[in-house]
Amino acid sequence: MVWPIDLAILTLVVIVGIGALMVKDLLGAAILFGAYSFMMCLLWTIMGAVDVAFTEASVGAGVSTVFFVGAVFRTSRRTKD
Amino acid sequence: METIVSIKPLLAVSVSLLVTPILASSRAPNVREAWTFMAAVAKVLIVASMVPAVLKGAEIVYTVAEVVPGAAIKFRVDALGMLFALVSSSLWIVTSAYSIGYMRGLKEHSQTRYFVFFALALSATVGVAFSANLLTLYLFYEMLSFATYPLVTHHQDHEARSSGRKYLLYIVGTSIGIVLPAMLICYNMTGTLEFSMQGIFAGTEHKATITVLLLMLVLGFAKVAIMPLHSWLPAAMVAPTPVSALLHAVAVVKVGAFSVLRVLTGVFGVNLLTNLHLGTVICYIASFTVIVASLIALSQDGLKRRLAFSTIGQLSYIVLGVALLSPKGMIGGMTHIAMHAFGKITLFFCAGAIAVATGKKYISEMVGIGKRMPVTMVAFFIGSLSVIGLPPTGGFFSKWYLVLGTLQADQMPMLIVLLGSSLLNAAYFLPIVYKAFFCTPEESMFENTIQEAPIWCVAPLVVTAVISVVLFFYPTLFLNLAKLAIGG
Amino acid sequence: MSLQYPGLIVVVPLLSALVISIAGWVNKRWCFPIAVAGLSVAAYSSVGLLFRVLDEGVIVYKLGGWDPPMGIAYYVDHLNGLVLAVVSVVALLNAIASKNSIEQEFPERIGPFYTLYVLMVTGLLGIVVTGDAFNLYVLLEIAALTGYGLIAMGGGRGPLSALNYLYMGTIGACFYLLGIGYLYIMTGSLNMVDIARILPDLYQSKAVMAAFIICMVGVWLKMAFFPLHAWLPNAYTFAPSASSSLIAPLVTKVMIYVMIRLILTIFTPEFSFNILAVSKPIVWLSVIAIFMGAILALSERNLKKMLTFIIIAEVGYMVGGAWLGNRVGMTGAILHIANDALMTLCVFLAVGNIVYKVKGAEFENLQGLFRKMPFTMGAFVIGAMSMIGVPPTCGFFSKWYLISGAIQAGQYGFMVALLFSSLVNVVLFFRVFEICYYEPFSDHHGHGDHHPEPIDEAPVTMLVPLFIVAAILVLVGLYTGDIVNHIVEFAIPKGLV
Amino acid sequence: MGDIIQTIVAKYNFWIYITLMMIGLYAMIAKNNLVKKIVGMNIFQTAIILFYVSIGAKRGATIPILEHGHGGGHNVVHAIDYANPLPHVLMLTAIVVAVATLGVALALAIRVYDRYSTLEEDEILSQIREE
Amino acid sequence: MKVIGLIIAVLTGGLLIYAAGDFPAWSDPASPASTYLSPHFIEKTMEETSVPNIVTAVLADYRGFDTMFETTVIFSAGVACFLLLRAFRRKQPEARHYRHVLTGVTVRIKEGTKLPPSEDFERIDSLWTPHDLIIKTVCRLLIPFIQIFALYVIAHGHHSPGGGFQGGVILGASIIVLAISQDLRTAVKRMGEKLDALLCAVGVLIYAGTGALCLLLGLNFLDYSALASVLHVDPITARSHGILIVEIGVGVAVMATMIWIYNNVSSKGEYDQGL
Repeated sequence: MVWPIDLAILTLVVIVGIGALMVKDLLGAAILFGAYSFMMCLLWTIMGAVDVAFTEASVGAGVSTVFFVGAVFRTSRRTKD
Repeated sequence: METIVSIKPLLAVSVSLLVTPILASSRAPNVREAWTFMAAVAKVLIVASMVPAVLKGAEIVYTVAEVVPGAAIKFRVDALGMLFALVSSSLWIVTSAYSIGYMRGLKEHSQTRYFVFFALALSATVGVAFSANLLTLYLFYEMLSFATYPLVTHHQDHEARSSGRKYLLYIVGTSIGIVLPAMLICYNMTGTLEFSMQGIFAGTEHKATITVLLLMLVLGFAKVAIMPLHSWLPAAMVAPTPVSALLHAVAVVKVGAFSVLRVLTGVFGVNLLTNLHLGTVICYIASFTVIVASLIALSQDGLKRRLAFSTIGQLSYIVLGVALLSPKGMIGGMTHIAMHAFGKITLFFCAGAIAVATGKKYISEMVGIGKRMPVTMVAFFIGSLSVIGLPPTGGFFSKWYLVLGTLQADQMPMLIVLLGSSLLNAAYFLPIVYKAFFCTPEESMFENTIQEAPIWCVAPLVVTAVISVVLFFYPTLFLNLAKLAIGG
Repeated sequence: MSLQYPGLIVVVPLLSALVISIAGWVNKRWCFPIAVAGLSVAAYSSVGLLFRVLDEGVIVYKLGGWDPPMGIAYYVDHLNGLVLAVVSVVALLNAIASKNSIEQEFPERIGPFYTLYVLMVTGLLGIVVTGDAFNLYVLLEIAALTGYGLIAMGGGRGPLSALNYLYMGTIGACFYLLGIGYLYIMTGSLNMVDIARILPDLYQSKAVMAAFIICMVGVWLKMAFFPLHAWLPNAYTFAPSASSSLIAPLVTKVMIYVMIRLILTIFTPEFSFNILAVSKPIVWLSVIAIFMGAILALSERNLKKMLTFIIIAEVGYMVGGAWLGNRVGMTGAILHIANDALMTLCVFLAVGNIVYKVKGAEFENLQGLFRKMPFTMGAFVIGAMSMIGVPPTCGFFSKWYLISGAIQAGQYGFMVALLFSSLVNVVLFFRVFEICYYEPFSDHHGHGDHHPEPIDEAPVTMLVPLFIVAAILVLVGLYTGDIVNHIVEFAIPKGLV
Repeated sequence: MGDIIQTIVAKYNFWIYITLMMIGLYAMIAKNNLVKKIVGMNIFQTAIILFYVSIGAKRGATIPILEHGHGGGHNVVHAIDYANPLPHVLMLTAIVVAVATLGVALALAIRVYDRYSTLEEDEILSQIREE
Repeated sequence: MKVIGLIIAVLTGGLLIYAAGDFPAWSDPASPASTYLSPHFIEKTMEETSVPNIVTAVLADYRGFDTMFETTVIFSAGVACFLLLRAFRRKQPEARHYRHVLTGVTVRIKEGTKLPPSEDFERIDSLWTPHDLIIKTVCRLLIPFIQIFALYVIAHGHHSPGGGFQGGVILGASIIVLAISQDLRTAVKRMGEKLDALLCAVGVLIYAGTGALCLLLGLNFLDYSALASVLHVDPITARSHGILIVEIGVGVAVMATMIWIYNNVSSKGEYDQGL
């Protein structure tokens, strides 16, 4: 049975998500967001949604993060919240 | 009563509408004015061509579009509408002649715009006259309001702007704010808005609701300038005199009066009003206006302002007459539309002529002017007689019938009001004429050389004056139409 | 071919958008003709479709040949037949009218601009024509994304307002998606008709109620219904005139259509109005919306921004009319979708011409416009009359139905709000007219027509569509009776009385 | 007590997705930094995707790819053995829409930064007020 | 603002939690979602489309219309980014820098003056940092494999997880990796802007065109069985092939768009050396 892992990851997802919003550095936020997406991807694999997980791994954890990083490099890392 | 389906009403309305693009595009003044005349004549001819049928008691109907179930955009030519249409369309010819003289005389700017919107206003007026239901009437009423705005504010100075605002505030404010909801409530109560002799409320018995609706509709048509919704009229006198003449002696204000007539006779119906004793309410409102307006008129020195207040009073005659709900009274009220129109437009023309010739606007400056402009002042005299209601002018008949109406409805207070106000009318008109002619040379303000306004100005006022006199001898046309209008 | 109209309506614009984006790299001058061609095919087939619907009733088009609910299907009935025609015609006219202003404002971006423009029209048409709840979401996003791009073209504060619009729009779309998810988890279906078939057993379920509320909130966000309107004015004001005259008439109206579709088709009127007893508060909300829109509009000194606030008030009209819960009110709402789209297009095109000539819609730029651009102002006046609600322009008649509905439903507050906003519109527009009408004051005597200020009008390609729209306003007004009897009557289910 | 735990566990995914959605929504409204808002937006969207995927999950079911599919439709397939594919399909679409929105949002953010050289909303607003 | 946000979030959450009470328990095989439509997909897919990966089948065939617009969304996002960011009137820097690759000598060249035509010089920005050799090499080794894998994902989408989207993204990612590990100019040399833009459109065009082709062949839009007559196979296989075709289209479009967006975002549309 994989449900416990499932629950654990779910909780972890929430934590990472909050972290991505709390961290005072946009670059860090971007990286944490990547982690968040990857957690999600794991979660969906567990639930049997392999295609979605695959897409999320490539799009969410991959390209989105790169976009974030690129945008942050082009603007500024500074954030007040 | 037979009904003829014919496109004539639509033509009568749209002939001046169709000519507007030509007017707008024509750069040469002569072309423009020629077209204006053609349109005016065509309009009169079309209207006149329908007179015999109407006198035979027929009705000419034409439906443009069935926009809302039970309320189409529809024309119906009946006696009352014909009466009004005849007056307004025939006076358009005279006025356009006069405007040419006036506008050229004063070298007014942007005359093209002036003539275009004048034509529009005329279409709207005839449209109101021929409309078969409240929706159509509202349509043309609004059209008139917006078409006259550029005319009222023609001078485009600060005064024009402020009075233009006042004009819109009163006219459009009331029509959208009061008439529209009233109309919709009527529609939702009865499911129709068609005018008919017995009214649309046949059967319904909500006295309170009907009273409220009646007041909303009578006061809502603020163009009739019943107090307290009157003060736009004097303000609107900043307009060029021909505008004041046609619009504020004939078209606009008479449209208001006409709409109220329609509401009283067509929407509510004489029987209903008699049963619910609502006529008296209107009578008292109207008579109040009559007296107060005449009193204010006494105190005015500006000639046009005095005329304006006299107009306010005279309009309430019309309402009063119909609200008496007695046949004779109603005939009086309806004929007064015509009679007062001819009388009052003469007076305005005279005022304009004086302005053009001497530039004088205030009565106190007009002592002895009769020696300078005898023709004009004689016309003025006739016009004032007609407005006061003395023979030998058409005004006499309408007053006469009004008085008979009060007796028929045995409303003594109203009789007193009528007679009193007639005295007041005399009191604020005759002194002008007297001072104009009979004054000692030293107090005269003009040298005795006769110098009239240009012919374009004088001819029309002579014509209208003559018509007012003629109407004393041949009033039958209007009287018959009025008799037909009250169905007997 | 007429059997394929539903397909063509969406596919042809899509293909033409792709072709445009390719052509943009080869030769800019090809973009405009292709766009016009694609849009006119769409307009032609949607009008043809409307007539077919009038003859045959509901038309079902199975994409991929799969029977619904397995595959995605188009359901074209009288309601979206009407909206389709309006949307495609408006888009076409605006495309023709805005040619010059596009070339003036951003000459080197014509290719991508037209791509987005046509894509947006594709999205809107798809939203209207589709019968699949999720498909609607995807198209919603297309319309939204392209819209952000088009608005942000405006430069200045354009990007910022577009970004705010993006946040709000995304929340709205996601709420809609969430609501659909709730419906899906309860019914297991995504096809609107199918959901409607399954739902009646579940009307008591909390999840269905929540689904309805969430969808509504999402749609309201997208249509800028009063408390959620904050994004609209800036977005529409700072957009380039070519975009704003496409977005302002269509987006909010299409969202209104979606709302009505939700009320009437997915959830039956019986659920929306009887089981869920929220009509009264929503109507009151729309009353507030109308008042706020009118009052905020009064405080504006920029013509374009003033109009955006009027749009907010108009949204209030339609939401309120739809939620009056009676047939007349719904008729008014549906009628007003078409009328408002047309009259908004009219005024925005006029504003576009003004901006094209005098570079700005601030009130002080407008002095003496009646002399300078008489034709544009003439059309603008007609549009304004329609917005005020003066017969025989179409604006009056939809208002007529709305007010009648309010009276029948006993919602006099709504009636008062409508009249109030009409009066405020009079004030607003005549304030503009005054400014355009009174030149810098001069003594009026002594100079006749000798030396009038030179007429400096917008090019004819911008004027002709404007005139067409103005004429349509009056014609639609005169044919209101037929439109109601032959189209709107059938668009509303018999259940609603 | 026990049944409460039961319901909590039985719908754990739903609770979590609601939590995530609240977080995302809060961030979109309350955060001051434009990019942070965008992060919130993505969390919001993924939360909804999570919700859909949870709809699709089915106890004791495997991934929705038929075994020895090369054999064609000969061997009979039981729906109970496979997870519900429909939500997966929808969510593929949703993910792509999310990334598309992300791209446009970032582009807009960069444009905003070009103009105001800050990403903090309050600073931008104060600059606008000064104009 | 924070308070409002909190209130709204809590309200929404409250509503959702309240509603979630009615949900069928999580992963319950008897829930309507699992019992109404999905059985048909699971059981019929094989004989109706002969694609074992149900998700692919539903994605590209049953709900192929969604997917087409999904691709269109990506496409419009790419166009929007381009429209927003691309600097059209690019101010030419008064001086340009070149680096002699072999010696590492950097030359600064004034406006107008020419550089001797030679392969050894590469254009660099004023603030240029030398690439890390290890990263550069590793990526250069890695990229081909990434791309092969991407192609496999696209092609094998019928039988295994994956398909156009995933493959396309990975394909795009390989180029993006190149751009990161070296610099944007190198990547753009490999895959020019115009090519990007065209490929985006072409990818979607493949998809929509296939649909339109079906429409021209007399069946409804996107009804791949119409392709049977063209491909000379039975309608079922035609569907399977049709799915493959559109997946390729999706792959192309997604790849190109990802690169396009990255180029514009990472260089503010300047197309200089990027990150």
